[in-house]
This record gives sequence, structure tokens and C-alpha cells, in this order.
Amino acid sequence: MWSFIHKLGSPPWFFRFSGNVVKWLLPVTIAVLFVGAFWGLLVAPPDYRQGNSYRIIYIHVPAAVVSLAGYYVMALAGAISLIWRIKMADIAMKAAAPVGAVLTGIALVTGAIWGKPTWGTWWVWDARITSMLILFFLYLGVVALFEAYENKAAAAKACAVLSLVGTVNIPIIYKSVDWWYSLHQPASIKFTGESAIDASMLYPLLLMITAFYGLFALVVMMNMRADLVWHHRQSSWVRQWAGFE
Amino acid sequence: MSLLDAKDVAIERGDRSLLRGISLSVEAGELWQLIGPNGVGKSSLIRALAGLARLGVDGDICRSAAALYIGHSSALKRALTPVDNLRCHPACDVTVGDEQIAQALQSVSLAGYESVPVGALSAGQQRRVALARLLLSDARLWFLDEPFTALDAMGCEWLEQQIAEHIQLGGAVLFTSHQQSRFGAQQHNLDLSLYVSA
Amino acid sequence: MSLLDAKDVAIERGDRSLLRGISLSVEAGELWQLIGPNGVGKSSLIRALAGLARLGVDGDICRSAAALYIGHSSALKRALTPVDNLRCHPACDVTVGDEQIAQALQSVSLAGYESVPVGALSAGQQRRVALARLLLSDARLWFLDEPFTALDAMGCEWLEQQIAEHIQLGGAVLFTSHQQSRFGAQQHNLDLSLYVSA
Amino acid sequence: MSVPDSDSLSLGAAFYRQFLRHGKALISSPADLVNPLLFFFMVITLFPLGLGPDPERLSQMAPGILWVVALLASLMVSGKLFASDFEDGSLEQLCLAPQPLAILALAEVLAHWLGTGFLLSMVSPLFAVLVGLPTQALPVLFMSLLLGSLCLTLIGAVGSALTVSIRRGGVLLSVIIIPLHVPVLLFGSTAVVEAARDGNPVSWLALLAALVLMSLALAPLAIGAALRISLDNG
Amino acid sequence: MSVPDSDSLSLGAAFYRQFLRHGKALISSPADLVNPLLFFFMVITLFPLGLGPDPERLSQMAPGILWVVALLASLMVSGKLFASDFEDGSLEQLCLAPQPLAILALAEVLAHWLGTGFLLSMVSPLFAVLVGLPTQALPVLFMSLLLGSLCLTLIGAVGSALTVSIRRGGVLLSVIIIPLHVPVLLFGSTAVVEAARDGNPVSWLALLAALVLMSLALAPLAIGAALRISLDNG
Ligand code: HEM
Ligand SMILES: Nc1ncnc2c1ncn2[C@@H]1O[C@H](COP(=O)(O)OP(=O)(O)OP(=O)(O)O)[C@@H](O)[C@H]1O
Ligand SMILES: Nc1ncnc2c1ncn2[C@@H]1O[C@H](COP(=O)(O)OP(=O)(O)OP(=O)(O)O)[C@@H](O)[C@H]1O
Ligand SMILES: [Mg+2]
Ligand SMILES: [Mg+2]
Repeated sequence: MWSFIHKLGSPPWFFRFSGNVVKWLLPVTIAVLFVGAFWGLLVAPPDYRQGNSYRIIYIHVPAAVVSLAGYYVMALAGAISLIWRIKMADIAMKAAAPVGAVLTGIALVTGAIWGKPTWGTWWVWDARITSMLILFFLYLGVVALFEAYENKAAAAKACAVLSLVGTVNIPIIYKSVDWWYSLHQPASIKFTGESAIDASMLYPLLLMITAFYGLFALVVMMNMRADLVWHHRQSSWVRQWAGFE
Repeated sequence: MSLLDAKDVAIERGDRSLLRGISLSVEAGELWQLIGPNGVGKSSLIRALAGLARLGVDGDICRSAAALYIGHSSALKRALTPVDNLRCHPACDVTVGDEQIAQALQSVSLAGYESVPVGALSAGQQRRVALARLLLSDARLWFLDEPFTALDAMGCEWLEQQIAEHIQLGGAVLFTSHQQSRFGAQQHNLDLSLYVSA
Repeated sequence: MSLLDAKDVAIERGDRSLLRGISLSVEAGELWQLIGPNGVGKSSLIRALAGLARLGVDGDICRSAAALYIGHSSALKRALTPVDNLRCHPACDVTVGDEQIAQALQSVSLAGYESVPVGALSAGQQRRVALARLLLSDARLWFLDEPFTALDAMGCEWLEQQIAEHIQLGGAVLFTSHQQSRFGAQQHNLDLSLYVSA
Repeated sequence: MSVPDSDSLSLGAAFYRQFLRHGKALISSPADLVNPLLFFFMVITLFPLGLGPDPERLSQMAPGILWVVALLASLMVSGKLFASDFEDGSLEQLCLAPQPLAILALAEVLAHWLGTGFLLSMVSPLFAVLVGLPTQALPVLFMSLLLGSLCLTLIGAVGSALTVSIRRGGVLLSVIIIPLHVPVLLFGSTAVVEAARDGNPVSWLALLAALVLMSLALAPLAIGAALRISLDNG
Repeated sequence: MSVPDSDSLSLGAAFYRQFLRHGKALISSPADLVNPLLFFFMVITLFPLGLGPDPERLSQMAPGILWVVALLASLMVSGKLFASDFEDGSLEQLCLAPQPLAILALAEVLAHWLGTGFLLSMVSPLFAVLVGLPTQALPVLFMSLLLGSLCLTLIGAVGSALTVSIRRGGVLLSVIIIPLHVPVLLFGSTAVVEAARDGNPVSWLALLAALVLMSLALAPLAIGAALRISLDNG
């Protein structure tokens, strides 16, 4: 186990390893994505209340679920980079932040698009939506901080600190937003998140969630590989890989 | 035993590798001047040796004595007077008393400016306040980055004397300056142009 | 006709009166060094003569040529490259072209640093960018406050040569420096210690 | 046939150069463009969090919230307008330039506004949705912010010029400037309120436009004078 | 009988000295103490101007407005917390000091809070009257701001330490920090809302107190790490 982590820290080894992973993960993810999308968008029955507009959950829900997990992945990488000073963790964190931000953005935008037909409004200050928005802000903060640093090695460390502070805060934010919402008991509109979902709709959703996890891993890994190639453009293993030597 | 030991240090800034293969060991009573043209990496090296920069610094740096670093920025609060600045300065000994501070200011010929805010002093006077810390710290290892800047002839003489005394008392000094061999044969020179990478 | 005429100038900073009774007239082709210990008022005087300070300045100052002032601060934007900094600099001639800028950077031995942000240059390199303006401005009167600071030996030589050339071409230079009589008999000295008030 | 004399030519060139200098510094770090928008976005979300999520109440207060936050965002960014020029010594150079300081400063202010206030008014309709501003008020919100932000920036620049030589001037600037911002806030938010309740916002927008013209004429003079004073204090 | 060893003695002395250093710099310009209060005052008065003067509506929104503005005031001032230390090189000296950086930084943060957040909560009842907060909520407003502002300052200090090496970091700081401020805002404003409607604010205050303890324990570590990183970027 330890030696595996140690090996992960070595750029050439990781480059080869991730190359193999991508080779397998890419076709599998695309297959799952297609099956899930086909099933969800065309095969699954329409909702008895919302008609076909509900089908947006096949993007909305996976994006929301994976974006939350993405933050923890990022923070974990940050912790590793701060504690063990493994450069690969820096690169992983840098790669994960924008992907997570985009996923969160997708969840927000699809949610808003969905809200228009269901609630008649683009936006409400529901507890879950509000937490999601704040998660989006946390991501944007990390991305903005990274961009602002001139020294990218220092930038990664700074983002590691920020995302760790954010991780400590996420449960608190979620809890506090929940309490805030239940205290104010606002008007009519309510999230129907609790309503049971039919199995014929659930399976494609699970497939789509799996596919989104795969996509997240893929994009992050490819991001990291691009970064590695750029960073080590002078070294022999990159030049060999590129066919220059 | 040496106060500072550096083995095979390499320095990188931004994406460029600057220096490599620098090894030095500073003993008590030694005086080292870092030499080299503009941009060769003197400031970067002295910060790395003092322990202020860590990213982009490779190799083993082992410091076994308290350090005093005086760089380009003076670490003075413009709104505070010289006395307050020195009394509350993180680099000064915690036990420094008001009398010692008054003496130190006297020594840098700033008697009479005790209650003027540092922001209203001239460039050279501000530098003198910063250098007064040399008298108030008990660090054995001094890192001075271009300490002679902005000082007039008398000020330079004063500083040379302080450095010489510190060395005699068993301290050690690393400094940079564009004037070659300020202390003649007494000093060791480290010419960084010899270590420029590639 | 003289490029700069000052009659009976007195300078006051904060509440203290610093200097008084200074008169000088700078003709084309002259080189003036302001001399004096730290805090005597060299920077204050040079700013007053350049027209940058007006409060606390008494007497008649009459400048009849365009001025270029280079002081302690470099007037460079850290985020911009040397080329962008020079191209957009308020002190440079509006008509300066890219080629001239490239030549100027070459002349201060910063070829190769055209696209590095100024913030990532060393102290001496930043000073060189600031001094490159000497080549890009058509002002006849130069005010240089400690221009030799942070420059290495080669840089100092380059600057001395620029100053000498400018004077030969009918310009005039006022500068301060803690090294006495840099230009030997060629220069006029104004020792400010003689004008300290009270 | 009039030939433009070389002086006015060089004035135009110098104006353009100064504009470019500031614009380049802005563009060289796109974060400087995006971050004020993010700030605007985030502060707007603070209000529902602080006031409770009731959509009815929020939508009533939307014009006020949007305008107050725009004003605060403008305060945040215009405090720094001349700060770097002062610190790095560019201000001394501007003062010695042969062109009038007021004109050069105006170039800088306009470049700054393009990168902040202008952008902000462009994206404001997006954020207005968050606080439930009625859709028919969006164009008026945009127009009022476009005019208003230019006004805010010009006034803010005067304040920035006055406080630039003072360390930690950020809060001081706000204290000086907020009272001057009040008319802009009143006209702007009232225009949006009128639009939201299907009233007539045009006269308020016209008032804003008049304010813009007035500050375009007067602010540069004040800025020039203030910058010279700041230099004397430095 | 235990004798304090010289190390912990010197730690205490260094803590006190750092506290004093920052405190003195604050006191030497009393404007730094007064201006944030003025800012708070002025921004609060902007709301009646932007929202219309209906007293009923204002008083309903008073807790939210007061808290949001307190948060903004804290953002305004905490951005500068370590700025001057970074620029004048004091940070390098702090890093080389024999005492742990986290402790020295904490001293500075506490001195800063005493001069800003603490003062603000002391005078907040005065301003609360302006927006018509019911009288019975005043003590809770005071308590919630007292606890909350300490929390805001500690979190803000982390942000300030992270952004100190970045030119024009002011807006960036807000962007990083606002999401982390959300729980404080929610607990604080809800406590005041509860008090205003004669509910039970104690549990919310307790939550705030818990947040304070947590950030007192964790923030210094993050600040120390962040300051060292900033130095590497400088
Ligand atoms: C933590 C983030 C989120 C998660 C985990 C999440 C999850 C879900 C799930 C599981 C559903 C399906 C509910 C059902 O069974 O019908 C749903 C519905 C919905 N979500 Fe989200 N969501 C999140 C954020 C958002 C956001 C940010 C928005 C809006 C911008 C949003 C808007 C909606 C809408 C409009 C629906 C349909 C509601 C309805 O059926 O009445 N969601 N969400
Ligand atoms: N901003 C200021 N406010 C008030 N007094 C000042 C200010 N700046 C400088 N002084 C005072 O004016 C005097 C002259 O300062 P000046 O900077 O002109 O000296 P200088 O001759 O350039 O010295 P140096 O050789 O150190 O650069 C100093 O004694 C200083 O105390
Ligand atoms: N913040 C930075 N980021 C990236 N590169 C930098 C940075 N600061 C300096 N450098 C680069 O590192 C090199 C060495 O800089 P350093 O300041 O150590 O030089 P120096 O020897 O002290 O020069 P000087 O005599 O001019 O003070 C320079 O060539 C410069 O381009
Ligand atoms: Mg150097
Ligand atoms: Mg001087």
C-alpha cells in the first residue's frame, strides 16, 4: 500500500500508470454514459406529474453528487501535498478544482432550467440549492486563488490550505443552511427530493452517476497528464514518449 | 562545529533553474561575501540559506544557530517611531530594554529622532533604524542582503565595524554587496557566477 | 540660457526647516552632484527642483526644459513585461517604437527578459529597466536620485557612460550618490551640509 | 482645412497610451476582471441568507439590494485605482509628463471602468434572477447600472486620488465617498423600482445621464488636483 | 511548585510584544479605529435609501441588514491584516523568530479584532436603532456580533494570509472568504431574528460560541502555514 502511494509520487511511473488506466476507463465510461443516457432519455417512462421535463435529472443529479465528492478528492490531495510534500498531489488538486467547479455549475444551471417548468421560477433559496451554491463558491475561491499566484508551486500549497479549511467548513455549512431554511419555513415551494423514485427511473440514474464518476476521474487524470508533460517537457521520459528520442 | 552547512544546494525560481552545486560551511568567526552580477541569484541564495525560501530550493541546508536576516525591506512600521519599532521587533531579543534601544539609536546616529515616525525619515535613516537591530539581537548568524545600500560614508564605516566586531566575538556573517572584497583578505568570497546552471 | 535656475530655495519637511539659501543655475552640458550625509535633504531638494514637491518649498525655481526624474521607486508595473512597461511609460516619448525599446533593453543587458514580468526580476534588473528610460526620453534635464543603487560594477559603468554622453549632447544632469565625486573634475558638487538651516 | 497640430496629436496619443497601460495591466491578469463580478455575485447571495429565503419579500427588495451591492463592489475596486501608481512611483512620472494630468488620469479611470463597472452592468441581469427581480425590469437595471457605475467610478476616482497617499486608506475612502454616491444610488434604484412596478423609469435614467455628464466634466479636474496634493504628502 | 521555564516565558513575552506592536500601530492612527465604524454606519444608512423608507419593512429586515453589513465591514478591514507586514518585510522576521509563527500571528489577529470587531459590537446597538431593530433584541445583537466578529476575523485572517502576496488581493480575499463566513452569518442573524420575535436565541449563540472555539483552535495553524507559503511566492 505504502509503496503504491510512494510510486504514485513518481511522475514517470504515474504517467505510465494513468496512461493504462485511461486506456481502460475511457471506453467503459463512454459505454456506460451512452447506455445510461439512452435508457434515461428515451426508454424510461415519463413522470406522471412533470412529464418529460424531469429527464434532466439524468444530468442534474449525477453532476450534483459527483461535485460534492470532487471537493473531498481535492481536499484529500491538498492534505497529502501539505503533509507528505508529494508533488503529484499538487498536480491532482490543481486538476480537480476546475472540473469540480464546472460540475457544480452544471448542477446549478440544470437545476435552474428544471426549476422554470416545475416551480415557475429559475431560482429559490431552498436549503439544498443554497448549499450547492456555496459549494460552487468554495470551488471558485480555490480556482481564483490558484490563478492569482505567480509561483505555481506556492499556488498549489495555498490552495491546499484553503481547501482543507473548506472541508472543515462543509459539514457546518450544510447543517447551518438546513437549520436556517427550516427555521424560516418559507412559502409554498418545496423540494420533492424525498419522494420515492420508481425503479425504472432509478437504474438509468445510477448508471449516469457511475458514468459521471468515471468522467470526473478521466478528466482529472488527463488534466494531470497534460500538466506532467508540460512540467517535464525537458526530461527524457517525456521526450521518449513524444517520440523525440 | 559549523554554524551553517549547505550541501549541493540548487536554486530554481519560477521555471528557471538558477544555481546548482553550491556547498559551503560557515564556521564561527567567518565572514562570507556572495559575489556576482545583477540577477545571478545572490538574494535568492541568501534567503534560501536563512531558511526564508523553501519552494524551489534543493539540497541540504542545516543551520545550527539563531539567524538575523536583513534584506531589502526594512521590516519597519512607518507609523511607529524608531523606539517603538525596535522595542516590538520580532527579530530583537524579547528582553531588550529601553536603555539598550536608546543606545542603539545613538550608535546609528539617530539620537534626536526617537519620536519621529519612521515614515518621515530619509532612505538612509530608515536603513539605519533597520540596522540598529544588529545591536539588539543575540543571533550568531547574520544574513545581510546589500546592507550598505543608502548609507553614507560614515554609515558604511559604522557597519563595517559592527561586522568586524561580531566576527571577533565568535559570530558569522554572510552578506552581499556590489563592491568587491569590502573586508580584504579577512573575508571568504563565494562567486556565484561559477555555479550558474546550464 | 540655463536649463534650471533656483534662487534662494528653502526646504521644510513636516515642521522642521531643513535647508535654506540654496541657489544654483544649471547650464546645458553641466553635471551636478548633490552631496551630504543621510537625512540632510538631498532627495527632498531634488524633488523640489524637478517640480514634484511644492509644499514646504520656498524660493524661485525656474525650469526651462523637459525633465526626467528617476527616484527610489521604479515607476514600473510588476505585472507587465519590461517591453510593455517601457512602451506605455508616461516618461517615455510618445513616438517610441518597438525597435527602440528592444535596443534599450539590449543596452541595459536585459535581452532575453523581454517577456518576464518585471515583478520576477532581481533588484538590479528592475533598476536597469527603470534606467532604460534614459534612452527613450528626449528630456534634456535629468534628475537622478541615487541611480547607482543596486547596480553591479558593469551597470554602474554603463550608467556613467550614459550620463557622460547626455552631457556631451547638451543635456544636463543632477544626481545624488553617496560615493563622492564619481565624475572627478568634470562635475560640480553641491554640498548640502553647508546649507543646513539653524 | 485645419491640420491637427502636433500638440493635440500627442495629447491623443498620450491618452491612448495611458489607457492602454492600465488596460494591459488589467488584462494581463484576467482575475482582476472576474473577481469583482464574483464579489458582486457572492455579496448578493448574502442578503437572502441574512434576510431569510421568502421569495416575495426578496423580490420586493431586489432593486435596492442590487444597487447597494453594486455600489459596494465599486467601492471595493476603486479604492485601488491609483494605489499602485502611487506606490511604484508612476504618479511622479505622470505629474512630470508634458500632457495635463487630468487628461491622463481620465484615461486611466475610463480603462478601469471598462474592466469593472461596464462588465458588471453587462452581467447584472444574470444575478438579478437570484433575488427575483421581475423580468421586465432587467433592461432598466442594465441601463441604470451602466450609467450609474460610470458615475460611481468617476466619483470613486476622486476619492482614491485624495486618499492614495494614506496607508490603509481603504476604509477612509469609503467614508469620504459614500455620501457622494447617495444621489447615484437614489436615482438608480428608483429607476429599477419604477420599472419593476411598471412605472416610468425614463426620467430617472435621464437624471443619471445628467450626473454622468457632469462628473465626466468635473471629476478629472478634481482628480488632477488631488493627485498633486497626494504627491506632496508622500 | 512549578517554575515556568524560560521558553514558555519568552513565548508569552513574544506574544505580548506582537500584540503590542499591532496595537500600537492601530492606536497611533485613531482614524483606523473610527473609520470602520463610520463605514458600518454609512452602509447601514444606504439601505433605507436603496430600499425605500417604510419603517415596518425595515425593522423586519434589520437583523439581516445589520449582520450582512457587519460581515462586509469585517471583509473590508481584515484584507489588510497582514498586508503591511508582508510589504515592509516584517513577515520574514516573524518567520525567523524562535517562537512559533502561529502564536505570533494569533497575537496580531487578536489585537486587530479588539480594534475592529470588538469595537463594532460595542457600538452596534446605537446603529441598530437606525434600522428599527426592536429594543429587546439589542443585547442579543451585541452578543452575537461579539462572538461572530471574532470568528469572522479569524477566518478573514486565514484569507488575508493566503492572499497577502498577491497584488490587488482585496477582492480575491472576499471571494475566498465569503463562503466560509456563511455559517457565522446564518447563526448570528438567526439569533437576532429569534430575539426580535421573542423566540429563543440562546442555542444560536451557543453555536456561535462553538464556532469561535473551533476557529481559535484551528485558524492559527492555517494562518501560520499560509504565511509561510505567501513568503515563498513573494
Ligand atoms: C447538493 C446538490 C443537489 C442535489 C444532490 C440534488 C439532487 C436532486 C435530486 C435527487 C432530485 C430529484 C428529486 C426527485 O426525486 O424528484 C432533484 C430535483 C431537483 N433539483 Fe436538485 N439537487 C441539487 C441541487 C440543485 C440545485 C442547485 C438546483 C437549482 C438551481 C436544483 C434544482 C432542482 C429541481 C428544480 C428539481 C426538481 C424538483 C421537483 O421535482 O420538484 N437542485 N435534485
Ligand atoms: N515624509 C516626510 N515627512 C516629514 N519629514 C520627512 C519626510 N521625509 C523625509 N523627512 C525628513 O527630511 C529630511 C531629509 O530627507 P531626505 O529624504 O531629503 O534626505 P536625504 O538627504 O535624501 O537622505 P538619504 O541620504 O538618507 O537619502 C530627513 O531628516 C527626514 O527626517
Ligand atoms: N519572484 C520571482 N519570480 C521568478 N523569478 C524571479 C523572482 N525574483 C527573481 N527572479 C529571478 O531570479 C534571478 C535571481 O534573482 P535574485 O534577486 O536572486 O538576483 P540577485 O543576484 O540578488 O541580483 P541583484 O544583484 O540584482 O540583486 C533573476 O534572474 C530573476 O529573473
Ligand atoms: Mg539582490
Ligand atoms: Mg535620499
